[in-house]
Amino acid sequence: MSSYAKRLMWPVLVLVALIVINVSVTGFDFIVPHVNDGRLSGAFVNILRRSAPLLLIALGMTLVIATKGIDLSVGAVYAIGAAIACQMIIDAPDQSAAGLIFSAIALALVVTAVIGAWNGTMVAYFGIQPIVATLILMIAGRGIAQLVTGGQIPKVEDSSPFTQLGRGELFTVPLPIVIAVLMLVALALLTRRTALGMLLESVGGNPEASRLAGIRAKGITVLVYLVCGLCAGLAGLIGAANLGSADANNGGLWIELDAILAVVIGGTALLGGRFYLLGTAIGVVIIGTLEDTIINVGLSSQWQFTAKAIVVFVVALLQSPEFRGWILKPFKRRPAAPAPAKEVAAK
Amino acid sequence: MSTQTLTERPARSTLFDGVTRYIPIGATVALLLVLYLGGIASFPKFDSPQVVAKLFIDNAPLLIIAVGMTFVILSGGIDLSVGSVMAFSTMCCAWLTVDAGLSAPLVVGLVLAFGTLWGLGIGAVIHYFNVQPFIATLVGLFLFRGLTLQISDTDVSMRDIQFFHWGMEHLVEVGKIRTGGFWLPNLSFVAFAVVIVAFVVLHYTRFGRGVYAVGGSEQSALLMGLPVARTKIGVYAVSGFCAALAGVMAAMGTKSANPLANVGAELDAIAAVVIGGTLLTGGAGFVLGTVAGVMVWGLLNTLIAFQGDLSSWWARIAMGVLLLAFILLQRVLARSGEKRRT
Amino acid sequence: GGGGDDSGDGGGDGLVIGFAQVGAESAWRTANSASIQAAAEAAGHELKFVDAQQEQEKQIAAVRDFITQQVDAIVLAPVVETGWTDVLQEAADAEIPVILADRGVEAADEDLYVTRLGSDFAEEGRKAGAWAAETFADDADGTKILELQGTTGSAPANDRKSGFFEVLDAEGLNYEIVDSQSGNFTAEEGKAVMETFITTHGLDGIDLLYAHNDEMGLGAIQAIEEAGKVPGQDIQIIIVDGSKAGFQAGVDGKVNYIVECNPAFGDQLMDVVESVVNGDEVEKFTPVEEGVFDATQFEAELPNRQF
Amino acid sequence: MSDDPIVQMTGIRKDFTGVRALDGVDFTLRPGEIHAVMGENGAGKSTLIKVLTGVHHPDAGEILLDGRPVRFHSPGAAQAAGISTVYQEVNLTDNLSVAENLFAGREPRLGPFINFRAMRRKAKALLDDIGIDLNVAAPLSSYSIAMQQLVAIARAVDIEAKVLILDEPTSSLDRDEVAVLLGVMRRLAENGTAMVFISHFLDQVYEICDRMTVLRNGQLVGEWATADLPENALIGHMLGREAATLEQIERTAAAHHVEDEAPLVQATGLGRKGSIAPYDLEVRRGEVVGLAGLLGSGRTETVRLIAGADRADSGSLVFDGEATGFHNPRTASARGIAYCPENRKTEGLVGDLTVAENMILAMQASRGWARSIPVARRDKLVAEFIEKLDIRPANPDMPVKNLSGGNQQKVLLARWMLIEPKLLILDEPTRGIDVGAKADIQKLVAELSADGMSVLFVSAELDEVTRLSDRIAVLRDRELIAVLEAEADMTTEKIVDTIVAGGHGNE
Ligand SMILES: Nc1ncnc2c1ncn2[C@@H]1O[C@H](COP(=O)(O)OP(=O)(O)OP(=O)(O)O)[C@@H](O)[C@H]1O
Ligand SMILES: Nc1ncnc2c1ncn2[C@@H]1O[C@H](COP(=O)(O)OP(=O)(O)OP(=O)(O)O)[C@@H](O)[C@H]1O
Ligand SMILES: [Mg+2]
Ligand SMILES: [Mg+2]
Repeated sequence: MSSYAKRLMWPVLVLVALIVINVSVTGFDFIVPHVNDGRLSGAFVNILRRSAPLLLIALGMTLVIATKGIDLSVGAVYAIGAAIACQMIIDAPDQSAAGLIFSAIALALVVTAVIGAWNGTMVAYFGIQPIVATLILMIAGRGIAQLVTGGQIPKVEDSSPFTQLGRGELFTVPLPIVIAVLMLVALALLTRRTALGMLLESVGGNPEASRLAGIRAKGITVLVYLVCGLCAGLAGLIGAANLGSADANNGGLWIELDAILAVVIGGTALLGGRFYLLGTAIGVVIIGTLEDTIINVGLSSQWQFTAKAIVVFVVALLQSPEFRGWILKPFKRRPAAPAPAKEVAAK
Repeated sequence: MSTQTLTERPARSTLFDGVTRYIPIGATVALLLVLYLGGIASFPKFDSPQVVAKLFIDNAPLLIIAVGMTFVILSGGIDLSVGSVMAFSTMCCAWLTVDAGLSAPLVVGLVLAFGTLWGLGIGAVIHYFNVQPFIATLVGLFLFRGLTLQISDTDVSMRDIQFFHWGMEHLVEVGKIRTGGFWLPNLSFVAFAVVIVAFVVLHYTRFGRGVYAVGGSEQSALLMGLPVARTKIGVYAVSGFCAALAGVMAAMGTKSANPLANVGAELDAIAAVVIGGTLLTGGAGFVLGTVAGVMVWGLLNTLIAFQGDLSSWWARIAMGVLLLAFILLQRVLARSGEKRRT
Repeated sequence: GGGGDDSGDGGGDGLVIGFAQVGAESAWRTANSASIQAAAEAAGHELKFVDAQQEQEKQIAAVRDFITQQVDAIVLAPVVETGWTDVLQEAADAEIPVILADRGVEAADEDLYVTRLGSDFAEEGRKAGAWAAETFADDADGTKILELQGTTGSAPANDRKSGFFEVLDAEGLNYEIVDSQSGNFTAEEGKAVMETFITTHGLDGIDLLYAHNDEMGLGAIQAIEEAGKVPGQDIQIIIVDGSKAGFQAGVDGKVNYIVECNPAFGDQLMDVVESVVNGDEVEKFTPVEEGVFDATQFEAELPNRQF
Repeated sequence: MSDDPIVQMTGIRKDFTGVRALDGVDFTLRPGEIHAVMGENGAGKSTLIKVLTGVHHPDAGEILLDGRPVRFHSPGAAQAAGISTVYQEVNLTDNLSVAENLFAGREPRLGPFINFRAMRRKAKALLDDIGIDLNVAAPLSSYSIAMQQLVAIARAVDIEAKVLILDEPTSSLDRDEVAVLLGVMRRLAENGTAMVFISHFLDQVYEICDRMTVLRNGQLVGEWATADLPENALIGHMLGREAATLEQIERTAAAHHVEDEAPLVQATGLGRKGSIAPYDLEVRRGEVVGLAGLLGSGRTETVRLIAGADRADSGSLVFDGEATGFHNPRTASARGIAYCPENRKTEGLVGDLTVAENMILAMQASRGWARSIPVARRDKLVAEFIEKLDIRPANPDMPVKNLSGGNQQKVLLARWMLIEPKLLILDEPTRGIDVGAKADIQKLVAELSADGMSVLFVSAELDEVTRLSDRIAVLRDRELIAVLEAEADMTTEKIVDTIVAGGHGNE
């Protein structure tokens, strides 16, 4: 657990720093939420609400990465989920029928889960490199989404309860946040209360050894990609509900990069093995906050990328023991704390 | 001491073994041919030599960054910054010559130097600070896209700088396209040169073999006393240089700089490399495979252009399906030579 | 054009036309593609359609493919203005006429294409500016403006911005840009950016929101509503494009002014192409008919919207 | 040869997170001597080597090379300074060819370019020289771990260094290669090369070494001339207790397996093309069957078929009364077959997981992911086996990759003993295990079989096989050539004869 805490320390520090910056320019109501007409709002709550889809995707991505894999198709799957639901709803005469909403959501989730499973199968059973296997759907996926919407942007009536998925609230807490957090808890329990987490890390750490130990490596791999697809689909639904429309082309564009970024900021290595769901969550909030910070401190939109680069760089360096040691060398002269072990001595 | 000598034949018969290493690339090339012949069968004018020539005109920059990417991936790393570095280089070419009025050759020199230095820098960060390549280079992806947009958020023309006209001058011109001729500009040959140099370096120099060794097992390479640091930093320098060079080639290709150019080029490059049979985990692959990968990439696009009646979405789906078919076939062919034990 | 014969199933005198489209990045764009494909179909021409996914390289490649195929005419919707010289020259060498659709190319390349048919983004910006200038002419305390830009660096974003403020300055309107950020032409980011505007600047005192396209505008409208304000009244809103959804919002009183950017010029385009191939004289620039609509006209116009 | 030392290490301390691996250790190496570093698993031998050669950096102490203080920042630097090393785990890049591995970093060149022909020629010569004959152009990965170890040795020897360090080079070799190796070492010694030799085979140590330095728990016990330190005194120093328990596992086993009932394993014509010729083999309940053979004779291949690690393409397998063709290890372990592979690094352990996790991996796998083992139960089991196998440090939450080689091996054993299989397949289980632990493990195997568990036992150490087995299957050139009943008068010589004779005439 302490190692866990150590992992999370640096991302948390960066997050705090970002928040402080914002508070110092926009005052405390950046962070303190206030309730107006029965729903929490305020800058930070908005950030969390907007980050919900990214969080969902990043969580799925964390599991995939734990198996030494990667999923580039999440952005496209996001679009597909959104497209299916919205199209089905606007095609119906009464856009508010509960039955319709549920079947639309169900259909979207089933399809995206199937897509995820397909990715998993390509990786586990056909032995195709994850990046290629998922690249295929990254390319074709948006095509499929556009096919569903016929290239248009289906707009769901604001009156349709479907939009509640993105705009509604539960006990004043915006639904997207609730859903994302529930997913976080669910996955945490699923992986840590059962042995799934350990088996994942084992498969990611040494596939052959895992096979010889009798682990159902392939089954697990497929399962993980399936979950990732499902998360992406759910994210798409929330995004679409929030806007009341599905943009097949731009919905979740490049979100795969942000998701992977969040995962790594959260301390999970792309080489597979140990994974940290909570860290991922923090990574997501950092990214979300960052985008607001840029606007709040009044940088022009040209600055967005540059600022993002700087923050990512800082987090990456802070997380590196070697860097910290190098920076702190002048300060600690006492031969106390044993230096951390390095497998591949980097000197 | 014992007189008997121990023989152990390798797990797979020697002859076959020599071949297996070439199976992925062999499969790629074979399928590439199939793709091409298929095109000829189904479209008029597809047999025009220009169809092939074009692959090396439009994809020259992609080919160059893909070659750089091959070095990085072989060493077990990855470089996401190439797309942005490329765009940034192009923009610098325009900015420094058109606005700042420096002499073009000087600017090109500066840009190439910059690319290499960036590679060295980020390589050092990756190696000495153990930062994951994905993240370190992702920084480059954001940073240089940002800087490019800050230099100019509109496209800039370099048409008046004579120097940049060199790239598109037809070095080879055989007949007219109408009459089944074809042509190739200088920059295609720059790309070829890059490929050849890369091939020689990877296969016939210590640095090149070191790249494979580090990709095979960094820990072992280190314990074998190989210069791991130099190798790891070197590959990123190579990739950075290639990205900058590709940027210059792009500048010559269009004589204009566009701040939003090459978004996602890094993925195209990675795809090309991996389609070419290089393992993302490092240690196995060929730069010639990368060439094949790039050609596949270009050929698929050409096929779709010739088909021409596909809506945006069907075009994308078709691309995906073709790619899928390709990967699966390649896999099936390669499976036969799979290693039994690791 | 010599290539007429190998137009395969193009039908007797049907032409083979290559069309290098920008992409499918917006409803406007897909409507535009649809319109052109339909028109070609109707006119019995064979259209070679390529979606370049907003990348100039892909468009250039497509044009080269058209040249290799020796089509009768090439229609190009350039994603950026510069960098076309070589490929246009190649087309000229192959004696294939090039018609620009929608966006233009730099002046220096003028003699490399036959004609341009399309919208003038700067003009659209000016139209929007003109309305703003007169609407807020007598706004004493200065007009506070929020702007939602299109994709940073893209031609429409740049021109719609410059055109707009060009007029405001010309009219000497006393205004202040409270904030201006890119929403990448998408509802998603339009809404996100607006939310942040609201939390940072609040909405009180803000007079005008200028959105470079429908989708961003609609996204912003939601943000405004969720912040408990009334779009169209508490804050006036100008959007460019004029999709169904946009006009619907207008009818609901959430939008005050719509500058049309008309994607449905397929038939117009086919006429131009035919006359070009037949070697008739054509204007260098044929503007697409585009209107501007204010609150009084939304109701009436809504039914005529194709996208 | 008591001229001034080549290497002088004084007061070396090395801390790893949680462990003090070395604590004020002194070590002296003189020219032309062969110097053994002895100690239990986890005593700090490999760490001492790694500190000397710049893999790890000492937290205290100093290192003199030829009297000059040095501190290598990387193994490369150490190599350049004339220290050539074979590390404990095979550390080569198996994606490259044998020749490239032999010459990596020092390839023969023409101008700037590598001269592959010359390289292959030299490689061939080099291998002939130490008496092995491989296809030097083939990727290293296609050879057995033993061969890889020999290649590593050849590489180190060929780097003509003034100091040669060998960390458990013989752990997977059998007598002939060992003989070859020792011969090579003698030759080098005569040419004045100083050597450090680490091994858990006392006979080898006594055969070749001039002096030894003994470590225990990271501390220096002392340095002796081999002549002055009788074997059990040495063992006493290593274990810190008296060398009582060793050498006394008389095989009562042969008694207790029941003849009449059907055998647990009945393989008929089981084989796999290009890997192992079809063979018949039966294992009765409570019986220990040893597999003997030279390197690459196909012992591992043989057992992998039964374990379902590889797919047999001919023959049939009856296990526990049912005909079964195991398609994968999972079904096999579900039926009660445990396979402990020979290469712990690549096929055995998951380095990032903790000791505890690695131990329960197989058991957990058999339960499926949904039913995780109750924490209490798990802790109890883990603690029990850490204690039973004396794994050090006894910290279940340490990443297994940080354990010493021998301790890693024990963790792997624990994983499979934990699931109490009907058939336990051990491929080179005592590789890299110290004398004390080795005896413990052999006793354990004896006990297990006494309790009715059948064991398939592969080992390069013939006497180990002879001592433990009820019957011995002898392999040669990937063919099972004979199965010998281990009567009381069974000797390693008999086995060797069988191998040489090609098994014919026998049985
Ligand atoms: N990288 C590391 N991180 C943490 N602890 C380590 C690391 N490497 C070794 N250790 C610890 O240092 C101690 C000494 O290990 P070492 O490998 O030197 O033992 P050894 O004498 O070589 O044993 P063996 O005979 O089994 O090889 C062990 O307790 C081991 O757990
Ligand atoms: N079909 C084959 N052709 C040639 N060589 C083979 C073949 N199959 C296996 N080998 C080689 O011979 C070795 C025999 O396998 P294996 O290592 O199991 O023998 P072994 O007796 O177990 O050796 P070790 O003592 O290392 O365990 C394999 O490792 C491989 O390198
Ligand atoms: Mg050791
Ligand atoms: Mg073996």
